[in-house]
Amino acid sequence: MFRKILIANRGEIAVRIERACREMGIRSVAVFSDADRASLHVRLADEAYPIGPAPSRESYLCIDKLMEVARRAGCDALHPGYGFLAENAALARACAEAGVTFIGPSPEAMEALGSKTEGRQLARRCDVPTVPGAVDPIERPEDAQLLAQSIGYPVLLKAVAGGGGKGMRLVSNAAEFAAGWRDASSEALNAFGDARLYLEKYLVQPRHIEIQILADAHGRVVSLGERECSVQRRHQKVVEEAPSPIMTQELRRKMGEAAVRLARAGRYVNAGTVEFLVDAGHNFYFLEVNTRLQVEHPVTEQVTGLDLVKLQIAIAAGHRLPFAWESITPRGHAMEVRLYAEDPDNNFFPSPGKILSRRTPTGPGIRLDDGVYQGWTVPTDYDPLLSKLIAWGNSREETIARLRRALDEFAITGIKTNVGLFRRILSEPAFLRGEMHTRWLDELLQVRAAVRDDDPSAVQAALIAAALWQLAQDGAHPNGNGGASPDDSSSRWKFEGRRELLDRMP
Amino acid sequence: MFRKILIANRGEIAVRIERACREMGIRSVAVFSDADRASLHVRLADEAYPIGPAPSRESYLCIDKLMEVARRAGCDALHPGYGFLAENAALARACAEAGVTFIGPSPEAMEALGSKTEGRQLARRCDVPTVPGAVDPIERPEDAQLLAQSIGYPVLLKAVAGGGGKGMRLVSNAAEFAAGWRDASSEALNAFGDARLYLEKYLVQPRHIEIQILADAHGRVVSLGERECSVQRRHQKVVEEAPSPIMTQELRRKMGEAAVRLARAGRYVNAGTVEFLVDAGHNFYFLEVNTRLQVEHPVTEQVTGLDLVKLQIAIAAGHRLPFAWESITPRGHAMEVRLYAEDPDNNFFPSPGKILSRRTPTGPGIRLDDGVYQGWTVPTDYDPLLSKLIAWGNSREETIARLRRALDEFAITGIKTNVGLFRRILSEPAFLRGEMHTRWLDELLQVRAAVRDDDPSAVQAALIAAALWQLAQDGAHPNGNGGASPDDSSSRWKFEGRRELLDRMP
Amino acid sequence: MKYEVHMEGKTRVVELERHGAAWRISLDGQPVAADALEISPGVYSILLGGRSHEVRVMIAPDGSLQVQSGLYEFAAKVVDPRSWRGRRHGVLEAEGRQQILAPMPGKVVRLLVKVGDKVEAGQGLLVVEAMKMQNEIRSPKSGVVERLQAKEGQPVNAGEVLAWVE
Amino acid sequence: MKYEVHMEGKTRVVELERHGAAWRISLDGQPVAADALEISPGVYSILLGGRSHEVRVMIAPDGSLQVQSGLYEFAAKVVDPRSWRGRRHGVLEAEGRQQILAPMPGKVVRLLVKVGDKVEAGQGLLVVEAMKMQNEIRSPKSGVVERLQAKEGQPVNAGEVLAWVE
Repeated sequence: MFRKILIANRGEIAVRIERACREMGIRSVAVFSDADRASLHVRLADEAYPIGPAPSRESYLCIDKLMEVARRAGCDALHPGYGFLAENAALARACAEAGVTFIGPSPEAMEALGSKTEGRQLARRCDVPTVPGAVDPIERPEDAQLLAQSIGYPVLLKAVAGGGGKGMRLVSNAAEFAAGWRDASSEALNAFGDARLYLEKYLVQPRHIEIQILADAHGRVVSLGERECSVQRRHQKVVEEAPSPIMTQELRRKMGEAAVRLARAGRYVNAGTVEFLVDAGHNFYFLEVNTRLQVEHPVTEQVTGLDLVKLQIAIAAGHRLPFAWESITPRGHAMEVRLYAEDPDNNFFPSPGKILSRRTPTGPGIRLDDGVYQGWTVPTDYDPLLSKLIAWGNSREETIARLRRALDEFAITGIKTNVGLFRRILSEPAFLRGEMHTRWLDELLQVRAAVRDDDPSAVQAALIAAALWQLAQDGAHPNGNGGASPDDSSSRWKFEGRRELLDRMP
Repeated sequence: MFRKILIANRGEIAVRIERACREMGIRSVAVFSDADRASLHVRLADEAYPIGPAPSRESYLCIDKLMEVARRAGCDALHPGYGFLAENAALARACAEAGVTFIGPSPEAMEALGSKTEGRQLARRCDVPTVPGAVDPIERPEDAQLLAQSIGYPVLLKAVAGGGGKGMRLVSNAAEFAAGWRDASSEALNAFGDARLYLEKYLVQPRHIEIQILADAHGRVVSLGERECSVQRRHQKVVEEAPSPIMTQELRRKMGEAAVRLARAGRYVNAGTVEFLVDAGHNFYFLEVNTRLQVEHPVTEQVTGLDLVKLQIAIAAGHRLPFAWESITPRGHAMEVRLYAEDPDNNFFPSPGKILSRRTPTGPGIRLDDGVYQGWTVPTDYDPLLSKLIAWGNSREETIARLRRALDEFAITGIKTNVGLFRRILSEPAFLRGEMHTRWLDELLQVRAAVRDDDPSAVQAALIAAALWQLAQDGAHPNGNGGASPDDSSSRWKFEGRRELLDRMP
Repeated sequence: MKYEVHMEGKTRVVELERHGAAWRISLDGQPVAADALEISPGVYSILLGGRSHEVRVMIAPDGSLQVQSGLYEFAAKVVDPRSWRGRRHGVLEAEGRQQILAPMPGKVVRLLVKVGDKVEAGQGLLVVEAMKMQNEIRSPKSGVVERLQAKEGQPVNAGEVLAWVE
Repeated sequence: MKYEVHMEGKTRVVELERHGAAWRISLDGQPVAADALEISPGVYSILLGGRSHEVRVMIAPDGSLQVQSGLYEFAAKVVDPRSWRGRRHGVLEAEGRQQILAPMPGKVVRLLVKVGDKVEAGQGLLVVEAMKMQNEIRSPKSGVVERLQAKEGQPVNAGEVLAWVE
């Protein structure tokens, strides 16, 4: 087993990997940019090294700096997390050259499956159905527009190097094409350093359902079942769950077999995800392979009981997947929401800043994969994902009830978060019936949220708190309330203040 | 289903019950003493009402005050939690009179099974083996001492009304008898308002293993399997786990059947626990029935996937237990540690006070049933249980690794906790082999902990932090370090300070 | 102590008066059964006739108060009617002419209009990039772009004025 | 700034010197590669040659510092050798005569000895009840009970002197 793992990432996923390392008795080595010195992943690591200025192109995306830290700290393996360089074959190659085990697939498998165009070619060769569209990156926007015309609008423009909804644009008609192409390619360049795009047909109300696979270095490839990720805003997943509300044994078997077939064809090793679109007739179309851990991996962990990060590490160390795992049966239901520093009431603008106060939910059925803490300043330089909140229950209904309970307990000041969005989604009748598709949330957000019932008690409490807050700002003592002498007039207020003083005394 | 439940308790268990209520769409009503106005269970409840001064005999133990709140707030049910009045038949009777459903067994079942002496009589009648000793409370210490002589030392003195190790004393020989009797009865009087004691033979190196049962009002009684609670300090459980490391299918079946037999004989309804001692030959002896929810119930929840509090509420509302639950099979392994405000380095003295800073663990396999928060002052008036930390894993080994990881992440200042004790227990070879008995921990604590390996780096960090802390206390700027001008000499220190100021600006 | 609190389009008078071991609180002259406790700076536990509320108060970038009361969120302004301090709370009362403020720190990457352009309510004025996302800033009203403070490539702070629409 | 830190029976000199954007820190005159950051009051993140340490500092009831460094816990005293402030840290240096302090707030429920009694190290002196538990306070040394400050039924605060053993 490895002795020391370099974690080439930041935020909640770096913390997640550090925890797996600690549980396995492996030392974890964090890296941090100047904006991340105080970040949770630095505090919880065994070792931590600076790798440059805040912009990720000068720090987290610098392969040479990462390899220098690996060498200096004596790491024998590297985990890339997701995002940043997780699907970059050059990093995997640099690791191989430096004698550091890359925890993920080989660079060849990454290229054969991870590239959206090559992945689709491979899928066609091994009888996995695909969505109509281009297979290769398209150089000239004019050619792309011609193709769009021939397969028919709407079409989806996608970054060849992309993921997570970045560098992706839906184009509904020819008039929108030029602007969509410009925005998508500039976003792709910024996010991945690669402006190339391809396009495909946009299906009507499809579901996004993906299959988690695990493959060891000894030829065993297993499916751990599906995740339903249809609730998306601008192609970015915001709620994920397992099992899918529409899943049948038959469909799960067929999708699992297709995913395993594709992984075998690409000589894939380690954890990966095969993404599909599924239409109302239970037809599924291959979308792409994510050759890495997914943001939403906890959903699979909660229903299978497996620890995917530990399994990734074990596979990279050459361990065999035990035969029994092929027959894993999911138990209960799990659902994840991604807590972002963004303002749902203001067009989901990012909301970086200092977290002034925070209360996080705990208790039965609740898991928090946390990346932040009270007092920490969310930097402007990175993705605004703060933490992931995951609920488990015996049924989908119990899981949703627990998640709503946890969201009710969650409170934060100093920054805005999208918690209110989840409260809304989790009370939508269509969502409760499991009737979602990839455009469902974007359509929902066109409709103003129903005006909440007026709660006069909550309004009164708010008024009183605002006045008390102002009183505290004005400082010192309320004046002009004649009557009681200082001795017998000790308000609970002042009483508390005094008790605090006493508490602080040695 | 109920509309509003009064929670006649405080601390983590009140919070636990509030969460179940919220997930079921039932309003929760908290009560609080003067010492608990700022407690977490008040903040998280839907409603909260004061019930008097800090001493529990003037607040949480006042049946009339509880019934007054139930009436005033319009509660249709009452959950007693554990401790306080949870096993007090008078509260169950008062509820019945007021038309409020008591979430627990009937007063008659409570008396038939809950009283240690009557429980043992019933056990003998239905062929459940018991430990040799007195069946009735013993009025005069002289009689008790004669009985002790006849069954042979060591003997255990126990409070008739007791639980949780309070009012309990081990007496090793005749010379210790008088002091043990005095301490046990005075503690019993203080804790339960009832000084009466009984005694029983103390088995050599027995294990404490208990069976969780659920019984509905329609005659179905099921066993949810065992919990191993042998790690105890002064008869107080400190680590609990499921399954038991020594359990076999055969023993689990036999103990489960005995527990169900006893519950049926006592016409028991709702959740209850039958405690046994188990010797090296897998013989088991009935100890007592806890006619309530146990502190350690989360361990069973984690391996069965069931929510015991919700099931308690459903049973009290007259729902039937589905037949399928009789065949529940535990999955994986769960372990709980009880975090107390006490100082293990100083004879486990309670350590109330203000929680100045706190970091709690999160992430995969970790559940925290929390009862406190940073900034809260742990009062001196109640049991020092702060929170319960529960880990789940695929195997006992993974569960222990996760629990150790979580304990490593846990940090608190302002009060002392017993976290260090758990770190020690979880690294003891005998514990790792699963070889515990009820006196194992007390014996371990006779031996000084092995001197830790010196970690020069941690020592250096401590020295630096102490100096930085002093510098901050001395206030202002370091002086006498000539050279750099104010402008280019901004230390990271000052830089952080300035950033904070900026963050606070609108 | 008496305060005027402007919230949700209404103005209410909150009176806080010490009385023995607690506050005596009234709203618009009506006493309310409230027990208020500061949990930590800006976090209040308020029991109102038994109902347990947790309220969080903080200053928004525009100087108003943001008040979270349970699942509700309000914008509020507080004025002490006996003092002149209230004056500083008057900034929001601009009417026809609208300031366009940067909602978060970031960089202006594209201007979509120029001074003198007619714009519709909801029309994009400029694009700010922050946290790897490009975010279009839209006009809150129909009108004419009076001034454009922002330039392409310029970093901006939260609350900074980007433009005026008249 | 130079401090003497007494910890674990040793005295070390810690020197903190601003240097550009960071601290230059030396221990006993030897520079160390340390990057220190205050996370919140009393909580420090310290990177020492790459090792990531989290250290929490607080004042113990006896006036000394309690320092948690990862899983380790130390008692420390800090003295600024250039000032007289160090003097106030001298309280712990009593030798033969031992003060018996209340380790937590509670109530004295029983005295087990009286003034003039001979006691063994580890012998119970009195019983304090706190948080529903009766806790025996034991003598740290063999000797004679010189004074008994505590009375039965008396509430005591943490750090309060209960007795002296000479």
